Amino acid sequence: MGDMVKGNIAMAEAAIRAGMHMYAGYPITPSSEIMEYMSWRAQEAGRQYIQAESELGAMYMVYGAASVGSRVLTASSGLGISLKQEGVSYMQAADYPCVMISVCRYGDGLGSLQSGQTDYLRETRGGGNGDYRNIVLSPSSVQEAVDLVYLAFDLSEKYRNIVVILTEGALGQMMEDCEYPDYKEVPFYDWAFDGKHTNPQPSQMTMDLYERAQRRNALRAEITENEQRWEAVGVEDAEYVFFAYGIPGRIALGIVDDARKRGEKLGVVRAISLWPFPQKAFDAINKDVKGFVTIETADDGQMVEDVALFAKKKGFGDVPCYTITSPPGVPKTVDVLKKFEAIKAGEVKEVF
Amino acid sequence: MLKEVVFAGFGGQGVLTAGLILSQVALFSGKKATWMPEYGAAMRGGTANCTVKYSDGRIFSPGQEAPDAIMALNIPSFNRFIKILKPGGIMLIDSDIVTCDTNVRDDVKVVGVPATTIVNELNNPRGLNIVMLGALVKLMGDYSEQEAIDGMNDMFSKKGKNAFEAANTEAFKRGYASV
Amino acid sequence: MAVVKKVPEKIARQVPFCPGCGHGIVVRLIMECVEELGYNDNVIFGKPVGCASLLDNSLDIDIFTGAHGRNGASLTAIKRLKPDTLVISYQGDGDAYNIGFAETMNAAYRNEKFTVVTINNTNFGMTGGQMAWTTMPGQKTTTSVNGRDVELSGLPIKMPEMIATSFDTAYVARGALFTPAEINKTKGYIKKALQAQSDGIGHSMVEVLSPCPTNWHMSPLEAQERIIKELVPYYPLGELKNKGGK
Amino acid sequence: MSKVIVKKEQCKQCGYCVKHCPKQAISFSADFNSSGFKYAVVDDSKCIACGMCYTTCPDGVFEIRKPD
Repeated sequence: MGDMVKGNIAMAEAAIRAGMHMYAGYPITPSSEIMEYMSWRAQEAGRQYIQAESELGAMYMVYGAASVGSRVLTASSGLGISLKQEGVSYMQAADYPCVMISVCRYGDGLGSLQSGQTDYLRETRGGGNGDYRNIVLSPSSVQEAVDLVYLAFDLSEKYRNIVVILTEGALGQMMEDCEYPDYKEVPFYDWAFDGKHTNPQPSQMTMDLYERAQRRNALRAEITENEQRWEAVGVEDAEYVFFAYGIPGRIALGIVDDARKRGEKLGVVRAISLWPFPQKAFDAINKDVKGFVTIETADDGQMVEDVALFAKKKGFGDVPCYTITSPPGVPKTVDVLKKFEAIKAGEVKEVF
Repeated sequence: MLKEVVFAGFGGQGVLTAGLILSQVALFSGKKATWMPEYGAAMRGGTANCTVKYSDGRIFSPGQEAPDAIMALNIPSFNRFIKILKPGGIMLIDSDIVTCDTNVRDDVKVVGVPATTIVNELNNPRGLNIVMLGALVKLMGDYSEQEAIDGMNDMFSKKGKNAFEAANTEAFKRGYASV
Repeated sequence: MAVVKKVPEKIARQVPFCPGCGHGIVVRLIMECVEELGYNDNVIFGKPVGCASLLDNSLDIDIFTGAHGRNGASLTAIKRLKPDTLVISYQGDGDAYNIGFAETMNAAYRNEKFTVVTINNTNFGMTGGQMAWTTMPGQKTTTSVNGRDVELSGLPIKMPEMIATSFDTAYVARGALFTPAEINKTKGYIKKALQAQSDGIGHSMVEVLSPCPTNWHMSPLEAQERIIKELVPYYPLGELKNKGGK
Repeated sequence: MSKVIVKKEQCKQCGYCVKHCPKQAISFSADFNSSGFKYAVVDDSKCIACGMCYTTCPDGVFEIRKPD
């Protein structure tokens, strides 16, 4: 039996277990526990920890740390992640790996202190200048958060690509039982700077950018093929299929679980990878499905755009896509159901 | 069977800890549990609260929906949460503190425990939340007294706080016996 | 015939700068010191955004591609993870003092144990000679076409003085490149700065007043004269701080 | 053998060496190198191999040797 652990603490400990060499960050609600925990835990475990002057500084510390081949983590929230984007783009340009935990707070600008899913598009579209994608993984439980953080370092290294753990304030703050994986000892990666000029790294100023683009496209295709992750229930005969991730993903699973006990044919795809979007999940969906419905803790719905895009790609182009959005915090099942009833009654216009 | 309990009171009364103990007792008894605090701007309004769910099976929503029971340690908490208590649910209050008119819904059960008086008798003012938890566990009927005490002591022991084991056990028992 | 002076082997190909640019001299001085201190195979260079970002093809050492101004942060991490490696941040004044003010100052504030060498040529060189915080009063640049008005944009910045007097760092100096003697003194400062790092004493910084004939619209020799007449009186040369060796 | 080796292709004609040579031993060539610069030429008869040209040169043009 595991013990009750806060999501933020669990993710920090998972990073230690995964062999993280360095953490750099700047505190911000609702992600601060990650940094507070690291401030003593990293030292105890013999790792580096730096409280940076800003989110920007923290990300450039991560950039430097990755250049010498270390496993490196940063975490922030909302506008803090926005500040990091310049460095994220630099790291992608250099093909450097890192793991970045984004504990989403609701809203733009300063946002609120409350939980939300309003940063979906930023994380899944790259976030900074240039043509790149971060691998984005989103847990629904504390245990899954631990497992995904642990996995993220390996994926990041394998593809030399940033992995974002996109979670919500609510998951960072909630407690649930979880078991930690074993400690891994990972040496510094051997492709990195060692001071001996063993691995000359091409300068962006002089490299063949077209060649690089082709290489990156091939990598993107490989990630898209290999790294789609999701949990699906009841989609084979569903009249409506929910798409959701994070806490709303759990809520959608609960709604479907309940509905199917009553004999109502609902299905759910709980996305775990947000980029690559789990488009393969469509392959199992009932061809006569009447509608797709995203459940999102956001103003306007963001994931619904991906659902519509991939529905079209997968031959569901005529199926209407709806979104059920909810205010900051954790959506109440009863409110989601009320909105879903309105969708079924034809009172709500589809988004796409 | 999924159960939902809200713990609410002033910051410092130990309501978040009481919720955590209950969730840890659930794990100790082989169930699943979630603990969700209300945090951010709302928590600066005077009340702290958390929602605990436990179940034999998978817990879907960890959020506040319709609690089966509420522990309210101040009047603002009582007034706020009595509205969302499930019909037939239990509102457990410290009757020394929640002195307002509690007869506001006839479809729920309001139980008062003079917890402040009890902890003064025990000379253990910080044990208020545990006295209340003892009463709550008995009213919920999902865990035996000993099971809950063992789960609680296990949690504090893992945190290296065994020093308070005897006092905690005593407070829990007094609460358990009070209802 | 014995070779007595030869460009360090790590400068494997010619530097790509304008005629008379000080970058070539300073890079050579740094690499001479690296060689003399025995760090040829244990050195990481952080390049900036600016003219010096063109250095990659010339030096056969590990060169970290710094983002505009952020070397203070990135090299903090590199040095902490590789404490035995000589870590050198090579930056222009625009990079280190304007856009990188926060990162440069914060690295010094934390007394990060790497060395910063800044090239102060009183303008943004690579982008075509715009006004920098180091631009002298009255100096014409492409963003101060009537001459820098200090009423509007403040007085030229003295970052080494700020660092030397504000923070508990190991070594701060300012050199210049207008005569062989001054060039040799500048090399001495750089060597002491690197030695301070090697000894683990703390953060070290050397600013070098360097000619930018192209953007100053002068001949290289006129540019050297300008440093003597106009810059040195405002930017005094010499050691600003030396905590000494172990 | 001359005391100073001049890599004429690297010279950018900045003139620092000409100015700072204590023996006025350096002048510019009449012709151009492939980059279009008149390059430094050392008069071996005046040169004392002091290395001032090496010190002031931004482009690594000079290598100084001394008789064994």
